Amino acid sequence: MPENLAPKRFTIPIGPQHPALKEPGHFQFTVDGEVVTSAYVRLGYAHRGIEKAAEERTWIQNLYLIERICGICSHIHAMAYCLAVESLANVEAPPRAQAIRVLVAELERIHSHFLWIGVSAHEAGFETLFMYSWRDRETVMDLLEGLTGNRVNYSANLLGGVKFDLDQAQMDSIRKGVDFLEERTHHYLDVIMHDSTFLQRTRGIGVMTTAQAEVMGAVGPTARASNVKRDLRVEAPYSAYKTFPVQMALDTRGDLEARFEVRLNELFESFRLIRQILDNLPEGPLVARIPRRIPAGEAVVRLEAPRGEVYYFVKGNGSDKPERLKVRTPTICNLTSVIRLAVGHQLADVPMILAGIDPCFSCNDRMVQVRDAATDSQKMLTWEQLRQHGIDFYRSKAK
Amino acid sequence: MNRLGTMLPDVFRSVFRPPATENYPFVRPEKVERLRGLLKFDPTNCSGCGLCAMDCPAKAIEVTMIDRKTKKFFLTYHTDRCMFCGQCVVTCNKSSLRMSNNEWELASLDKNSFTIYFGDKPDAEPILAGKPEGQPEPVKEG
Amino acid sequence: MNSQEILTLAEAIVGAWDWATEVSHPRPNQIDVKVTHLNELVPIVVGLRVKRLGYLCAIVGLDLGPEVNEMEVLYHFCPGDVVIGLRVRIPRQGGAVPSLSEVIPSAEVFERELHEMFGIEITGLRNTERLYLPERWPEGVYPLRKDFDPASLAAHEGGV
Amino acid sequence: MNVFLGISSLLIFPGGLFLVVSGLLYEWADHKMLALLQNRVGPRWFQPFADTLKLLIKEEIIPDGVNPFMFVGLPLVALAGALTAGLYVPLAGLAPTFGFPGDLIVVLYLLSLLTLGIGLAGANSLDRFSLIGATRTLTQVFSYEAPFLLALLGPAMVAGSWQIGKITAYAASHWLILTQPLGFLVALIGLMGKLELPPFDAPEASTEIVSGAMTEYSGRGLAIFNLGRAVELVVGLTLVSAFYLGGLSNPLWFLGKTLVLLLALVGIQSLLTRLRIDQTVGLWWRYGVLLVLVQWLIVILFRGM
Repeated sequence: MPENLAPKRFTIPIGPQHPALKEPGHFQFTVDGEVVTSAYVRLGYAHRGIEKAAEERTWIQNLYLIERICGICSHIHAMAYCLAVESLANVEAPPRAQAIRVLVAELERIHSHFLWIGVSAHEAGFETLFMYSWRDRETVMDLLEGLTGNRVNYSANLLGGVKFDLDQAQMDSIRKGVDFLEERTHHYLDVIMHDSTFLQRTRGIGVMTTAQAEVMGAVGPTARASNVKRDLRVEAPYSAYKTFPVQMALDTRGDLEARFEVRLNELFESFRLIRQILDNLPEGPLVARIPRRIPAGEAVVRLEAPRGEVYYFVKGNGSDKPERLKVRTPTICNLTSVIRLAVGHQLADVPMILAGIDPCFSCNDRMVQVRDAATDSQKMLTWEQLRQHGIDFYRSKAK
Repeated sequence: MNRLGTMLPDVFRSVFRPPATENYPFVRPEKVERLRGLLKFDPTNCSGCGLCAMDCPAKAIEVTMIDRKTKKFFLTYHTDRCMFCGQCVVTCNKSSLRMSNNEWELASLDKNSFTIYFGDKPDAEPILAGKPEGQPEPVKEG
Repeated sequence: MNSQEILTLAEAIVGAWDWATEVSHPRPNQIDVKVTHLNELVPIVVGLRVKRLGYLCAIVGLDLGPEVNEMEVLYHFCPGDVVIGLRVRIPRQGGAVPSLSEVIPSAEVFERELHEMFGIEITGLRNTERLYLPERWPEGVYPLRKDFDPASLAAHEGGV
Repeated sequence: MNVFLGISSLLIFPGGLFLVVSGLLYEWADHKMLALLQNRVGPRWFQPFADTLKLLIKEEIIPDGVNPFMFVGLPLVALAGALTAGLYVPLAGLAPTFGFPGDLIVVLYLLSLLTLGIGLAGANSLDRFSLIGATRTLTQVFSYEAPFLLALLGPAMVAGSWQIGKITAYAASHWLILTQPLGFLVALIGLMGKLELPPFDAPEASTEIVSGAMTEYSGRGLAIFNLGRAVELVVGLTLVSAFYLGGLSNPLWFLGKTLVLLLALVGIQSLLTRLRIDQTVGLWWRYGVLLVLVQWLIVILFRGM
């Protein structure tokens, strides 16, 4: 082996493309044997320039752009944006619309957590749990499809309300689906709490103490597993959570097992809440009228997404386009905290630790450059120009 | 009590159960009523206001006015740009637009099939013929 | 602590710097503190931090445009359901804000993002490596500034 | 022995072609049964053949920094080892093609040749995933090899011979799974370790180190390694079922017993989480060896009486 090529200490690159990552992100772990001695993260591979793009689109068009920040928690992003715009315009969505928004948000939480169980089981090498949890996730996907017409990117939100109403048949199918999922969740809770081989991979791994979680600014289930009482549905109830309160699921251990248990225990609250909303769905209209030009002002909205707190800052300038939109997603908070936990662990535990926070890189990576035909302003490149540019670029490279 | 093989009941049951996987290309699943498929246009009430085109986040709809007075216009719908959000259906206050729940297999090898013209096609043809690329200039409304 | 107590406490903390701040209440659960003396930003944050109000939610950069020729940096602290916003104004060219990463470790990523998106210098930030933008992104081009022109990147050697 | 018969038994049946085809079919059976247990559809029967064919016609890329001779040669050595081992076991319920006293030990080491080949192939590469995979593969060899060997020596002791043919003949009249259950358990799990099936797939854990030692292999080399694994699956199943499940007296018995054994392997695969490499080593030396030694003690005591 040539001297200069022989690595002294291994640096394992994980990503941007790696079987452990379902989305692009880049991590470097220096390992000594099997033990990780340092960790490094680089993001931005899924940057789409959404914050900048939002400044070029109208308030209504932005709703669908925002929804595509994340494929899994699309509803909560759109909901946060709607709440921010509504608070700028001083409009409140009717109670029925708010209840339906929360209903979809909770269904989305179920879908996201089930997805996460599968992904973590896959990282741990427990393929059967992966397959079964994803099979059962289809139930909630079907419910969402029946309700909104799409399995992901439901676009249930409108500025000032929601698009879809619930009828009796749908309520019944949701009740039935939720009953089935609750039974399955009990089963999965049993599996993750009692399966000896799975526990070997989760118990005592990636421990984050309460103080660490607070200092690093962890959010969502990751924080709650370390006994940090941070759940906006409880702390700062928004929308229909004011009328339908929830309980916070907490754990004190702060390891991977605790993160599993917190997420699954949270689901029981979701099931209860969905039934409660279905039983007490307020009557009334679905949409409140909202002007096309939103008054100037600033609004901050914080919601509890499945992965933790999403933060939206919207600044309007009185026109039909926002002046500035800032999104902060839970993954960036959790990632920086958890990446430090990897040090000192076995390499084999790293995928599990990463998966333990339920990372979502596309949520993280939003901003950067827009090349867009949507606005026909002279500054922007049209698709045609962009295509031509691409052709020229590769032609010049080939020479 | 920690034990081995907690998934055993599931594993055992599925021996006697058909696979959960959908047999899609062979069996086409029944889709829900609200599924957002291909956009459908009903010209009877349409006034050609162009709000749908204005609100469309993907610029998939273009309204081309031929004659403003006689309300002659046609709609160009680019299925390849459409992201099936359904905003146009909500925006249209004449209920001229709806989304099919049956036509959702839209992949095609032919690019031209992604552009659909609605409305007064015969009147539109001279205009379209004038444009060599077949891409009509959208007339800005409002 | 309920939100009223948090608000009172926060105002009391910020009140100690009354010569360097202007406090307003845009919404019932929100206070907006305009910090006029940049050097006092970190001490105020330390003050919030020791009273456990220092959960930093986000750092927002706002480009007020070439006409005003100023930028704003907004620090949002969100204990409970209260939003405490610290607002700092800096010139568009050569503006700098002190780093909070010594006080709040999680601020580092937000500050790196602020730096690469707006070109605001963060004094005292140890790691100024790029977090989001590609390696080949040209120096001195900040995408979230109002006068950023995407077309300028097309001319950039080899694309981005 | 007739020369023609010798060559045909080497190349077509029961060695060579038959081994390869049945190996791929058993691989399919493994995948299909696992899919069944996971409520999925699973691949169709020709999937392993199609995979192999595709890999064989693909370009083989020899990466920088490897010894090209070793890179090309190691898969061949590994496959040859597995195929040779097949000649000494009672394939398809027939008596072994070749045999000599002590061939059991030879077969075991021929089977290890595959694992060693994979380990060396990983170490030959500069790729970091390959190196870690190689380390893990070789670590794992040292953990399961001894208990597996000891477990298979249990039947040899009661049969009073170290020749596979003789042990099989003895086992045909004695269901050793009943008299040596501990040995059977260790042999079964050891076989899973040998084949790097879950939960012992840490050496090629895709979510950690992509494909382990074989990360840099593509095309022909990868196909040959995969074939070697498939052959080893058949040989291993044959060996364990011949020793413990009452011998293999005819092809039907062979099919039935190996498939039942495969089903057991699949069931274990589907129920367990992948073990970390330190956990694997711990498991084998803490429990595996102990169980086998207890089994030996029992065997020796009863024989002594």
